[in-house]
Amino acid sequence: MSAARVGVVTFPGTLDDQDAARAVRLAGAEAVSLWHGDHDLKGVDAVFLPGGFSYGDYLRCGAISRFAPLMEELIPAAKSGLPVLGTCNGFQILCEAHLLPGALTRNASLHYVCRDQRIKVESATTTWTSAFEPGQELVLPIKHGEGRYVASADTLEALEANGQVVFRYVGGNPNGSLNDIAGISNETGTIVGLMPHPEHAVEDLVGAPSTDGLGFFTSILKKLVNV
Amino acid sequence: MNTDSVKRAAETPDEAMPFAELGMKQDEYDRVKEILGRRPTSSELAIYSVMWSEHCSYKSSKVHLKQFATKAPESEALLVGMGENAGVVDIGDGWAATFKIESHNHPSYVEPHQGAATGVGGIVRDIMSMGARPIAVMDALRFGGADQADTRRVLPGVVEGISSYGNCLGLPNIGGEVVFDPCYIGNPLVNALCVGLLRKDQIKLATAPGPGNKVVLFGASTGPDGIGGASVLASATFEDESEAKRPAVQVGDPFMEKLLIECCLELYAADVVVGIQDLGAAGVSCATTELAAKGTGGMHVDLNLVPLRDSSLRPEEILMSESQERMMAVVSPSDIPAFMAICEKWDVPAVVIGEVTDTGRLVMTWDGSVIVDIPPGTAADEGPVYERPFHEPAGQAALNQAVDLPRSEDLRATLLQLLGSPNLASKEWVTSQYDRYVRSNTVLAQPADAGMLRISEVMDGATPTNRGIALATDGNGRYAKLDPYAGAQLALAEAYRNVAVTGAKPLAVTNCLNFGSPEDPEVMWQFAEAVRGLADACKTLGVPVTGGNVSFYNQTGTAAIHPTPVVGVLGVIDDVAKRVRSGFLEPGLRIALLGETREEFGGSEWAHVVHSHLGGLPPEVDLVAEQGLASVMVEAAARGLVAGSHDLSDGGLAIALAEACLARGVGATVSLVGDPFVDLFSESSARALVAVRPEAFEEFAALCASHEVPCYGLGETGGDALVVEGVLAISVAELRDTHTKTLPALFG
Amino acid sequence: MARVVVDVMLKPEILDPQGQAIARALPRLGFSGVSEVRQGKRFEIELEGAADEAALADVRKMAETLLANTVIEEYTVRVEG
Amino acid sequence: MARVVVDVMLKPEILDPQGQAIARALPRLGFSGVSEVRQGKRFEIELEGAADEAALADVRKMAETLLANTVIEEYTVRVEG
Ligand SMILES: Nc1ncnc2c1ncn2[C@@H]1O[C@H](COP(=O)(O)OP(=O)(O)O)[C@@H](O)[C@H]1O
Ligand SMILES: [Mg+2]
Repeated sequence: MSAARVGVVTFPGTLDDQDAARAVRLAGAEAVSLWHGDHDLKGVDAVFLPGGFSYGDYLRCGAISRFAPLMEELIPAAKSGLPVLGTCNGFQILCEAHLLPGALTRNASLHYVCRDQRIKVESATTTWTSAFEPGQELVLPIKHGEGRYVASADTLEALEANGQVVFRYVGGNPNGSLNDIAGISNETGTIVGLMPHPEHAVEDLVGAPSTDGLGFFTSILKKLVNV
Repeated sequence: MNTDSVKRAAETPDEAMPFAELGMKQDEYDRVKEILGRRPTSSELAIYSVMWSEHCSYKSSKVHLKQFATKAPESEALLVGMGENAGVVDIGDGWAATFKIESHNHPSYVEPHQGAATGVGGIVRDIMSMGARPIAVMDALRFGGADQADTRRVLPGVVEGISSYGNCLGLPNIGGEVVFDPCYIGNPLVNALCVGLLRKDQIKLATAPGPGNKVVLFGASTGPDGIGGASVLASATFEDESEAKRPAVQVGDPFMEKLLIECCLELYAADVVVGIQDLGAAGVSCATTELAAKGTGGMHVDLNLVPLRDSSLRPEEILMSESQERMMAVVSPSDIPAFMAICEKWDVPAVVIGEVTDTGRLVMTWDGSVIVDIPPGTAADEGPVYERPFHEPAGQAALNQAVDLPRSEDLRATLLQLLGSPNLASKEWVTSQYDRYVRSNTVLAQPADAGMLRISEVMDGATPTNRGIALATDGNGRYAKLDPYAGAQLALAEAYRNVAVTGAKPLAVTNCLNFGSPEDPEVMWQFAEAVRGLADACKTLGVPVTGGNVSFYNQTGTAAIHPTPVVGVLGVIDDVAKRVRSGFLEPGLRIALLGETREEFGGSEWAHVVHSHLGGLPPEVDLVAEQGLASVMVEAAARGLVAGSHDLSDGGLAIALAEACLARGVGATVSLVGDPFVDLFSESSARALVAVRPEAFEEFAALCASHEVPCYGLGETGGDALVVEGVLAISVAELRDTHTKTLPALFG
Repeated sequence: MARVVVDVMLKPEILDPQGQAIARALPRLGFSGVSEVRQGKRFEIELEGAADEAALADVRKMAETLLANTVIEEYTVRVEG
Repeated sequence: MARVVVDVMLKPEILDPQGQAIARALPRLGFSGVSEVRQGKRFEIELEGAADEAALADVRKMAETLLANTVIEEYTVRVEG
């Protein structure tokens, strides 16, 4: 059986693409580079939208990227079930593209914050979190200036009711997110966005003092193999 | 509008030129006339005035900086030495590292955010221009007193500027310094360091060889940034509709810089670059004269081809503009299509503005007439050289008188007072605004003694290696004020020690020399002494200076800052998995103090915090001891003998112990043999703390003995308090509270 | 050549920490009498042609799809005279 | 109760990377005919009292010292009707 192929998207200003590709490889999958300017998903089995400052995060984080040619392919594919994980800027792009509800706004502290953050797994039923236990705590780095999740009261209620809140911050909310939300999914759990960075927590030697990020990749691999 | 051409200059030999307004002296102007055999055109004057400025020509410092070369130790590692955009050292396995530190002090005072941001941008482009991928940044910062009003304006802006620019480039910030002292109130220091990685055989140089090769300007378009001076030229001589006042502030576009980084790396990989130079201070003037001077010697440029952000710019202004995020490359004509295609892929505008010639002249045209025709070397390399007079400051002897300062009996309170003081308090308020994880190669970062990066995964297709590099910057203005010769050496010793305690072997040095006015003989003495001290110490320690930067005129009126040489040391570790982390990582380890403690309080943090006093002499410099200590640490790391370390510096053993406990919240119990006050707070150099597994202690002690490094068992890690038997006990929680609350309380 | 201005503000129900931080700082700086501050964005758009209905419709679409995120923001478009 | 609006824009000679990035993106998104975009800030200030001369003078001072960085930005103050 050939390895699962996970696409890693690079926009102008994407920063964590190399890290994402490495994490994908460490988990045993093949990382496939996807270029923002191509209308080509290269037949990948899943897509990772990594962090960074695509288009300098000018205007609003993710606002310009979501119009990229690649997104014209990705948006319909994701809507019909292609698994997509967006971290940090990737999460922002998913919200701007309306693949996930709500929006990410300036941190309440008004400062960029880089720290090792505890989060709780609220949903282990999504495509990207099945390797975790519900209620499990993870330590992942966060590094962002605009990570405060906001949505209308109705949307929030629906997210909570449908179990679409996938991660919540514990031990202190770093950005003022509503309901301490660190990550959410779409209704079917195939699209997940979160502010923390699993790709920076996959090796002992570098990055955060944990390897909790590996679970995201083992989750998607398990899913792809079972399909 | 009338343009001052070479033809016109020849016809109007007596026309007065505003050289004085551009900061040029009469004799310098006379030399320009002598070189050209006529008066310069306004564009030529623009070029000479910026190229011969202190900033670009090093005219006051050159005679002293020579010592870095003449006294340089033998080093096989040195691939490119001083004189290029940045030095390059061989780090083994076919890899090379390039690194340099540079100041952006004055702009950061005027507009803290943009000043600091463009400081990072500038140093990153220097590293790129060597052919390297930038892989990390560091920032050494000095501000006025922490409670002074202007510090509250400057510091948050500077940190935000570094944060927004560096984070957006995807470069981890792996270390730096934040120091407060009222002497910096009108003159904050923002020194930015960048390190890059490249294959040893892929070094790029700033040179324009090969007649017929094209000169390409790429990156951002040129606007009226930082050309306050040039408007004098554009308006003074030639009638004209006096231009709007030009901004002195340059605004950075980190997104464009990120695109430039990726674009340059792809250009290098495609091998379509013959020579390359970044545009920093003096912009197009500097890039063209330097490239031409180091190449075949001639270049022809059509200034009308420079893409402008503001179409009203005059040629003089284009020549002096300091618009950011621009590079200049020399490209063979047959490679131009490939070059342009790569630029287009990355959305980086690129334009051919000229070509290399063999005339030995740099010729520029504007609207068809020749406005510049000079031998480029005269602007780039043959600037004025001053032997500025210097003498010891009048009050130096009195300053060096030791004063007996009263010592409190309550050492617990003294420790907490120091630990919570702005210079020793946790810098997390600053460092948490910097991305230290991006690219996932950060092995050590703040608050480690040195930053460390693995290199094998930096670039695709990299040769597998376990190697890593470590970097630290240090400087102590108080020490240097008391004795600039020793102060510079202590800065080097500390950075060297910080690198060594992580297990990396110190290899090479960069430095940023921040001083007052060179026209003040007392400041010039401080400068001369500092350079002499640093060069001597580099020779003894066997680490060459590979590059650096001088920043003069850091003064307000006649009050200069403390002389502040900031020294960066780069080290190499053969196996990053064997790096030694900072502090006490687990209970049950034996704690040892390496090195000798003397009664040394001149310039100490204790005297500063408790008595606001500066006097006496700084700690003794013992480079042989530093070398022994480094050898022990490097070998111990390679043999896996130590389970944690921490160097001793500001605040002495007391602060080192407290910080070691705070690393992981593991307490310690130690006992002292000498006078507790001296043992705890003296700042003797060449010392470090180590934590050793009990079973390895004997072997470690033997290693110390073999290098003649004193090793004193102090006690053991464990518990939830720092206990100095018979002297003090402080819970880790209280230490943490004291350590972490100071900066947030000051800056919000 | 005409200039169109697009103002983008957070919807009233969305927390505006920047505006709040300013409002909190004001009394400390000696300014009283301000009950609320909200911070938004202002875009100045220079058109190559005239600001006729077609151009304005274009700008409105630009505001709707790009300049504002209508999940959290609202916008106004006007010609600057 | 009155609302005063403070518009803060970068001075014309200062580089506006955000505005440029937006302008560069527009053609790709199918918008043509825009020659330049500049992005600035808009502050809506709710006063407790009327927007009389004294209050406006206060707001101007606020703009000068806090809302705008006059090294690189300029501002205008107006009462919104
Ligand atoms: N303090 C110093 N120590 C060693 N080299 C220095 C020092 N200051 C400047 N240099 C060297 O002088 C050269 C010119 O410096 P600089 O003008 O800063 O470089 P650039 O042209 O890249 O801006 C560089 O090679 C730099 O490394
Ligand atoms: Mg340079």
